[in-house]
Amino acid sequence: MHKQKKYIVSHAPFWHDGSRLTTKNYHIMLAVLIALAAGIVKYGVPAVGVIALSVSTAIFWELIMNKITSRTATIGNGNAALTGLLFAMMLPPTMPWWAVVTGTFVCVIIGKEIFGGLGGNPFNPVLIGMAILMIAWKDLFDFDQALINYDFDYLVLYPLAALKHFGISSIESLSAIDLLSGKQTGAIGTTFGFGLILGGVYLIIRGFVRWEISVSYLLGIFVTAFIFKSADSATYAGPVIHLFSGYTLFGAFFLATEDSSSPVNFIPMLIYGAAIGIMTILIRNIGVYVDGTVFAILLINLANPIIDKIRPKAMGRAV
Amino acid sequence: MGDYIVLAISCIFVNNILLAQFLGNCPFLGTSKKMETATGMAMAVVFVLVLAGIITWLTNAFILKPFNLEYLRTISFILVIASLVQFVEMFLKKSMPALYAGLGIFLPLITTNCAVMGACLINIKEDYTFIETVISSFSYAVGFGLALILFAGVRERILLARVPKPLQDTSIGLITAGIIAMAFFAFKGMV
Amino acid sequence: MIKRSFIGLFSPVLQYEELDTSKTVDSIKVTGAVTFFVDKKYSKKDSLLIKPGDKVKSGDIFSVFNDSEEMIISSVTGEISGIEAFSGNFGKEYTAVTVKTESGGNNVNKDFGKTLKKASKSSLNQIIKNFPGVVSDTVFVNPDKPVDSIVITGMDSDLLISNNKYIVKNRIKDIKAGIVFIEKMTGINSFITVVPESLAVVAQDIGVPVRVVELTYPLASPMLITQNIMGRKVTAGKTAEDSGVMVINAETVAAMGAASVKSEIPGSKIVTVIDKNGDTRLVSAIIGTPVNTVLSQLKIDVNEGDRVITGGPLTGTAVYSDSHPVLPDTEAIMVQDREDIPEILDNSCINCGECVRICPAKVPVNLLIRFLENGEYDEAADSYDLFSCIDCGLCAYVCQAQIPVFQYITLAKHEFTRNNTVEAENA
Amino acid sequence: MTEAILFMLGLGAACGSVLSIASKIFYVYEDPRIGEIEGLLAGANCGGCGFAGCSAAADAVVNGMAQPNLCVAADEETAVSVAAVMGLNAGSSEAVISRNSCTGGNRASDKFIYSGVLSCNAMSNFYGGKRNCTIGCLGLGDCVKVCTFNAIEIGHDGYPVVDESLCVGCKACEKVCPKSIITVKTMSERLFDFNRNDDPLAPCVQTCPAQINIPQYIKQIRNRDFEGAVNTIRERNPLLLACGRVCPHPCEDICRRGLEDEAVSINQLKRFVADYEMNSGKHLPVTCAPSTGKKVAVIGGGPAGLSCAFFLKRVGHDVTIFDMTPKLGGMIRYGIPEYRLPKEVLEWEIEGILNLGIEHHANVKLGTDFTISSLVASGYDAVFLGIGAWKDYALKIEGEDLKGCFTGINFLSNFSLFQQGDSDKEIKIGKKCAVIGGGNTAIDCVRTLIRLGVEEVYIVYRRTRNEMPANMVEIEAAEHEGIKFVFLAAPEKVLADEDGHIKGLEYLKMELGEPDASGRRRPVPIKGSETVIELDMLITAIGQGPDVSFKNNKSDIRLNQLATTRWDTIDSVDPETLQSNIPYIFTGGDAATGASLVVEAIGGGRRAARSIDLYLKGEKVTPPENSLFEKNIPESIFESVSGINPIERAKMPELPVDERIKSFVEADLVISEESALKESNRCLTCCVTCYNKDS
Amino acid sequence: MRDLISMVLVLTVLSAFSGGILASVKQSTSEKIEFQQLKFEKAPAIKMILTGCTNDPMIDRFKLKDGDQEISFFVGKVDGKVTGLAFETFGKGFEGKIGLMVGVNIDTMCLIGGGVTTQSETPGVGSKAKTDPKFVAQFENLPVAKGAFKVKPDGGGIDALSGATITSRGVCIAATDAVNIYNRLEDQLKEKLKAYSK
Amino acid sequence: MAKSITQEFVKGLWAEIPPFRLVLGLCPVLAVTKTVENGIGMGLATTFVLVCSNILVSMLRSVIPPKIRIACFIIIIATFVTVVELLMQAFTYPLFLKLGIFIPLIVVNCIVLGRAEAFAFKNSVVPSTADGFGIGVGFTLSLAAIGLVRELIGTGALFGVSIFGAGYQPFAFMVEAPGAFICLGLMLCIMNLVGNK
Repeated sequence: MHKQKKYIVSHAPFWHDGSRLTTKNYHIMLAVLIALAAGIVKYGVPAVGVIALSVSTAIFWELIMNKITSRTATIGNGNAALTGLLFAMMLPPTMPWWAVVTGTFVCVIIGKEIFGGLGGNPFNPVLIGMAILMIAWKDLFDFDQALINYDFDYLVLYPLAALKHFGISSIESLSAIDLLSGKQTGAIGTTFGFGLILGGVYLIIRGFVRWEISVSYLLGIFVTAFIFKSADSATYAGPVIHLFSGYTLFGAFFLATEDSSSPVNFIPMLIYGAAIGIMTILIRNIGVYVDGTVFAILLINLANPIIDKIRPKAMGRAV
Repeated sequence: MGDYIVLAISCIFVNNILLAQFLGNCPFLGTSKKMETATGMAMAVVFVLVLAGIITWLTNAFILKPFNLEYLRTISFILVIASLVQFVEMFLKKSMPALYAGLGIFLPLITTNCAVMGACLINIKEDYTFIETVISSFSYAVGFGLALILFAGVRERILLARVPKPLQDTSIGLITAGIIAMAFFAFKGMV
Repeated sequence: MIKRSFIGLFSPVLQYEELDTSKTVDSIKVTGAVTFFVDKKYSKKDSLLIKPGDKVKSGDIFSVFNDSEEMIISSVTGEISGIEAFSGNFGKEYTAVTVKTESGGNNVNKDFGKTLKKASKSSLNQIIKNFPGVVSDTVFVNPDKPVDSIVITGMDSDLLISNNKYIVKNRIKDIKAGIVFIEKMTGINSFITVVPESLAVVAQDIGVPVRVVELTYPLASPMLITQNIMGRKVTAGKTAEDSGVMVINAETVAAMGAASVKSEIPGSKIVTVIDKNGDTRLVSAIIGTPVNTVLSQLKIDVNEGDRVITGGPLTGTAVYSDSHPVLPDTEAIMVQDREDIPEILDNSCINCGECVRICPAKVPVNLLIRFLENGEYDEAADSYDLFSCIDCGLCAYVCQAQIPVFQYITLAKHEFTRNNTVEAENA
Repeated sequence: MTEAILFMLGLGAACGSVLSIASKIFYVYEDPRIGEIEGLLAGANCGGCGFAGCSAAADAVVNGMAQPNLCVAADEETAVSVAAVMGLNAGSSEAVISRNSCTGGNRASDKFIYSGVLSCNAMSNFYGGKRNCTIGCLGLGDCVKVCTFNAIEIGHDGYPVVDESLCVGCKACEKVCPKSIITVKTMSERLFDFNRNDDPLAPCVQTCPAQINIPQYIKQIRNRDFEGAVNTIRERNPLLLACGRVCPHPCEDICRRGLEDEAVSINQLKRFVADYEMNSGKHLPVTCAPSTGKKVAVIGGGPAGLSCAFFLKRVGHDVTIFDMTPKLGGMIRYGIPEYRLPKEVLEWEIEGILNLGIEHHANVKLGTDFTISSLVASGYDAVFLGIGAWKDYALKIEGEDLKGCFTGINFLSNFSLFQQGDSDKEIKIGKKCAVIGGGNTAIDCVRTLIRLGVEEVYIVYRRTRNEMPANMVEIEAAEHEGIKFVFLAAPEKVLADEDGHIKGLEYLKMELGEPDASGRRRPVPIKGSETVIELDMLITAIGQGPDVSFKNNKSDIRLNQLATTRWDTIDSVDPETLQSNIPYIFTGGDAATGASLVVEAIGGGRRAARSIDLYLKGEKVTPPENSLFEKNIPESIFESVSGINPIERAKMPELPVDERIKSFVEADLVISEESALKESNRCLTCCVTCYNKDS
Repeated sequence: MRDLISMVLVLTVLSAFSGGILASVKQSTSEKIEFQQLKFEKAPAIKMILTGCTNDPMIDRFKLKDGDQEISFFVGKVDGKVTGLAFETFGKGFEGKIGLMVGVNIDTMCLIGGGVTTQSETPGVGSKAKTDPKFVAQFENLPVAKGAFKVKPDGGGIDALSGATITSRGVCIAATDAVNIYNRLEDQLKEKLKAYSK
Repeated sequence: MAKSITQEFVKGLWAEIPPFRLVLGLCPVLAVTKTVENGIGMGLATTFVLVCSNILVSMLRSVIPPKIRIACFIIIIATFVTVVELLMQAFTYPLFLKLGIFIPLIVVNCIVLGRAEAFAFKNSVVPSTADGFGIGVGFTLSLAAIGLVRELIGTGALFGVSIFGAGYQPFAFMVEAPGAFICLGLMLCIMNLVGNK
């Protein structure tokens, strides 16, 4: 047998545009930095603690699961870290350590790994963690309660909870600018609206998240809230409050756009976003939960495979 | 009218028979592997549940109640439902083979489906009127079908995902169903 | 390699190469042996019409097998030195016939043009297969395929290649003669030429209607030309010929013209050579020349772990041996440095949708790939538009998860066809 | 109370009558099997199987869309009954098991570096796969992915391993394997599976006349799965104890390790596991297919007959062995001396075979005690003639029938009969004996003689030691035991003393001449070199052929047409089918080939069994397709092998010479478990062109 | 035809047989069942409401019709004098019906608290309505005459259980209902109670 | 294939333990296992019905025409279910209240019907009793196991007695509906891991 040089052989194509999962995940992390920094400034050391714990345990759980299923370690692609980071941003800074650890466990293992890892998950892993924690330890998510020891120079109020429990009169004083600049109570990373919008727009421009989903989501919120407001302005808050409080902006840019649980075709993306928006307002206005974002996205995640069946006819297809 | 709509929404979403009341789980897991099967099953349940709701309500109102035989509810309902389903199956098979192929084959599965039996018992327990019974039966069935179809959509994808071996099939199906049940929490308190 | 731009809001767009008129075409000299592939599996039991030691002349047309119509046009003069089996890409079995060239042998079959004109329809098919530029499984005249229009394409099949553009620019006369030849042979008289914008004026001289195709990849694929230019529907899983349109490379037409008029032997092929830096040059190579001869004459080094590709970057075929010959359908020879070879990963699809947005055939690639990974080819073909795919390779090009999507698709098409043929045979 | 009873009465009656009337009115024909299967299923309509209810499940089973064992609520019995309804009768319900036939070569060199879809099919589409090995496993596990029963896993060495308890024989793996190395076969198919020239076969397997999967059992020994190894051998060779002792192991001659080092001691390993089974005291269970009701007569209880009977019985035919000697075993009992193959070992082995349910008639001779006609008359559907080669060729020199002159087989068998107490005819032994011939029979004779206390024993052979056809080990053993070799001697005549008793042998000395066409230097007599050795006993063992004296029995009209060759062997139509010119008579072993190896006879027995099986099934008796018969795949025969670190071959323990020449106690001993394990590690696990290098 | 008849026959006999069995079981257990129902559903709540009673309200009970509904009333006496009256009403909770046992002090015409009887609310959240005495204690001493009770978010005076507005609302509805019933039936009740006063 | 009575009994405890091995009868498994107590109660009620109906079906198996056997099984099972219902009302009323609608729904529990059809209809009384008893006990055990996990994690207590102490924040998700599904799913996974050795 004569010796020959061995070449790398594969089927076409031989070019790749260089896009990587890893790049995407790290850029999303980059995009939340401003909002995250605002949260850390606002809440101080406890927030840093929660974030660090969340990110590290998320990576840890993924590594454990990789070992158990004897697959190559996937923590390098940054997805576990991203999951941990997004999860931490949705928590109040006072979250006890055991709740954070349980939460990341649920996110990474139940939410993602048991479905075969990234790409197999039919639901947004972060939201599964959030939802299960919210059901299990409701009290921990009472932001007003949680932040009682903080001293801020503005009205310490979680707008959506106030709306739910004390009626619209209690939040009339809040302006859009106040809300966007973070003068509201809320989770670590979700109160600084400017930061979130900036990050979201960056991601959209870079193509890491789809504008269709974010825009239709925000539109859905706006329109539904507007309809409610016009129907009964004494009971229901206007679109501005809904858009800029709670997890709305965070959800629009970082949660609803999670690849695996969202549609890929144009029209389905619009439907998907709008449906989440509508559902969010429905829960906030007539449901039991203070902030409907988590459950609304989960619910529409569920409908994603059905919605995504609306797709253009492929070339040459007979029917 | 408004009450009826509220009742319907309540039965479809809030008190979804599968995910909130835990009725009809065996076929839920069994028939949700393919979208086609799920759709067929959903249709069949709608059909049977409305019929069964009506007939059990009639049995209860005109025979069991007047004669104080309420303790025979279980046995009479199951007999009536089983006979009804079997009758419908035979009827469809003979007269409408096309419909039978799409829907009739699921009928035997429904005989022992606790969703049907359970919904009928709930109707009686909640003291619904005849019209309410029809609406609630229909809505329960729609709720069942909705959950089943949504689940099938998700499950079709899960079947193709790289689920770890011990979790495959039923195990992951149950966990997904749990998450779906959780997603249905979104409707809590809406009525 | 073209990297993704900073703004990722819209899908990337790839452009075909324009013809660089400043460059000249060098000829590659044949030194040792050349190899021809015959489209038939070789087994030792077959009775052969030729044997090692037989002499052939350049321009000789000869059959190899007793019981098969496969024919070879020898592009060189020399002595047959070997006949052996070769298993190619996609399990395709060939018979490789090696001819040792004779130095200084200027012995050429002068009657090639006559033979060609006299050839019967069935043997013409076989002969035409050896003309440069023909996609190997395209059959020239096939009663099963109701071809009524012929498109002469001055476009090239892949990025970086400009062979046909060069031909349109330089060999108008031959193309015209070729059209006459085709018309005579087939009776089809509906011709059009498709060319890029820059050649539209030149192409007018051919004398048939000229249509301009944009340079956006993959608009020049036969399927899309049939659909966009000819306005005919191409059914999924069928070829352009099934819709009555045959797309022929300008180079082939020119070779036919030259052969029929000047009795010129269609033994050489314009090849775009793409080196490791992505620089291209056009060369003219004798069909059958080993790739390493071409590369060494152009002083391109290939090392262990590099990749040698016959064809373009998105649709070519990687070869494992650099003694692989230049075939009639080898449009380009591309060498990729091992550092530049994109990594392929065993990720699962993350549903980002890039492939769906870039797919010119609107195939739901995100769903399709899930079925393909699980080997459910029937489902993929029935419900997820496997056969709508026009083989452009863009899905794999943009895949963030670095899944070899297009490899899966080609594999699936091949396996599906194979399984169904087996089933049909067993039924 | 009354209301309740009345109500239930009414309800029951109403439901019952409505349904029964409806079942008449709305009756629709359906495949009766559907109803039958539905009746067998649990009827819980639970949907657990994924079908809509039990009737849908039954429908699916009938239409072949589901397996009989689909019901999750029922037990195994149900699955069995469902299978029965589906017409999967006992015969074909034989377990089908998937097997990977490529056992080795994970270091096959690569043609290229593959980068692409990780699937065997994708890779094999690429110029036939990246490995140079043309047939072997690609190891990307398409079979694992396709198996819905989780029965296949990629083992430690990178090759698929089948968990037989989980395999249901769906053949999905077989279909998906691009290299056709995963095969799903029933036991019968496996038993009659002959080497094909497109199989991944190590050189040893290609050479072994019995086609034993040698690398497989060596691998099993390596994994200490000794019982598995026994089963692997027994799939091809029922006489593993005997073969482990007497086989001249042609496999070792071609062993790739022998090219650079010493060949793996294959036969010692075989003997080791065979002894392992025997020493355990229990026959490993051997499965047989359910009876087919066909009867086959096997004439001759030697290795060929036993092998043929064994395989026929295992695939379900009823077999009766007819043998002319008191005990079964044929030449290996009466031709091979005790010290090479102790009779108790043989006894144990034959017992294992007969335990399968094979009948046996002893002391009956074809042509005298029974005829083919009588067999046909008593309902036998086919006959196997494994009569061996019991007739010694004559030397054709003057005086060879003197007193004190014997022929080889005659001597050995008569002695054997006497030794085993089956005959009281003692052979008178002389003091100075010579044996003419250079084959194994000759060696057996001399080694027997020396054990009987003969003072001087000579071997007289026409050519030199190098040309002796006997096994080299045997020759060496004989040398050790003090046998005197007279080479290049052509016997001229036997000298007699006055009372007609032998007194010497006169022979002519020879020298080697020019090489002839075959390359051997022919011996040429030296004129006038007559020499005499003094003797009182002479044995001629120059070869033997079948004894076809039964043809003389003119009453057996059926046998009269049986064609024989000029060497008296039975002329088979095809050496691979072994069918004679009379369609229902098959042959094998020495009767077909002339005197040859035991293992050859065993392989012949199996070949004949396959043909008989085909014949009994009414199929055409043709050789196996693509058969690799007595040939080697050229590309698998190497001239050199790289990457080998010499490791010493396991030494066979033997009795000291002075001990062994005194008795008939077995001279060769079995190797220890430790050295068997060590030796098994020397195997290179060759596939067609690839092999495992030493790490 | 014969198998048809036998099929019908078997089915009929079997069901009649089962009817008989069930009827007899029912007969022998019916009294026990009724007592159990009272004991476990109503008794704890009644005991809590009519504290200090000297009689057994489970025995001193009567039924009255309110429209279609029949309501059981339990009478509490201290030393032979009727002091309180307890009865059950229902409201819609988070998950199905909530039963509320309401007591009325005959003398002061005020509520003497209430007790949740049946509920299927979320454990630890809505279920606090039953387990947290502070919640129902809010109704104590509210005059019967005063119309509807409402939770604070609805503009009423009852503090909702944290996180269980719906449940709280349901309890309020039940209490409101009780007051309405009492007011509607006041005359009949007084009539009845006279019989117990002796 | 003849198995001893013990074998018939034991197979229900592991080899064929319902909901885990035979994934059947899920509704009660999910719905009533908020606490161990409920689980055991439901299990016992089902066991009673299983044993009784198995006995009766195997006794009547020669009388019942195969064509209407399902209807007959249903009647027999329904009768025993009603008996259980009445008895529970009379003697264990609080448990009856907790189990609610799931008591009458035993009648449509696939396990009961499945055993009647798959076993009792083909076997004599004694093995059928053993089978019913074994499967019933297995069912009870698994209900109790799920109840145990859910109650312990979901409330931090067992039978109302705090186990983890006051510091434990109950993971209330487990006693919610979705918790039931996920808990059973994970337990099935563990069973698969253990069982496939």
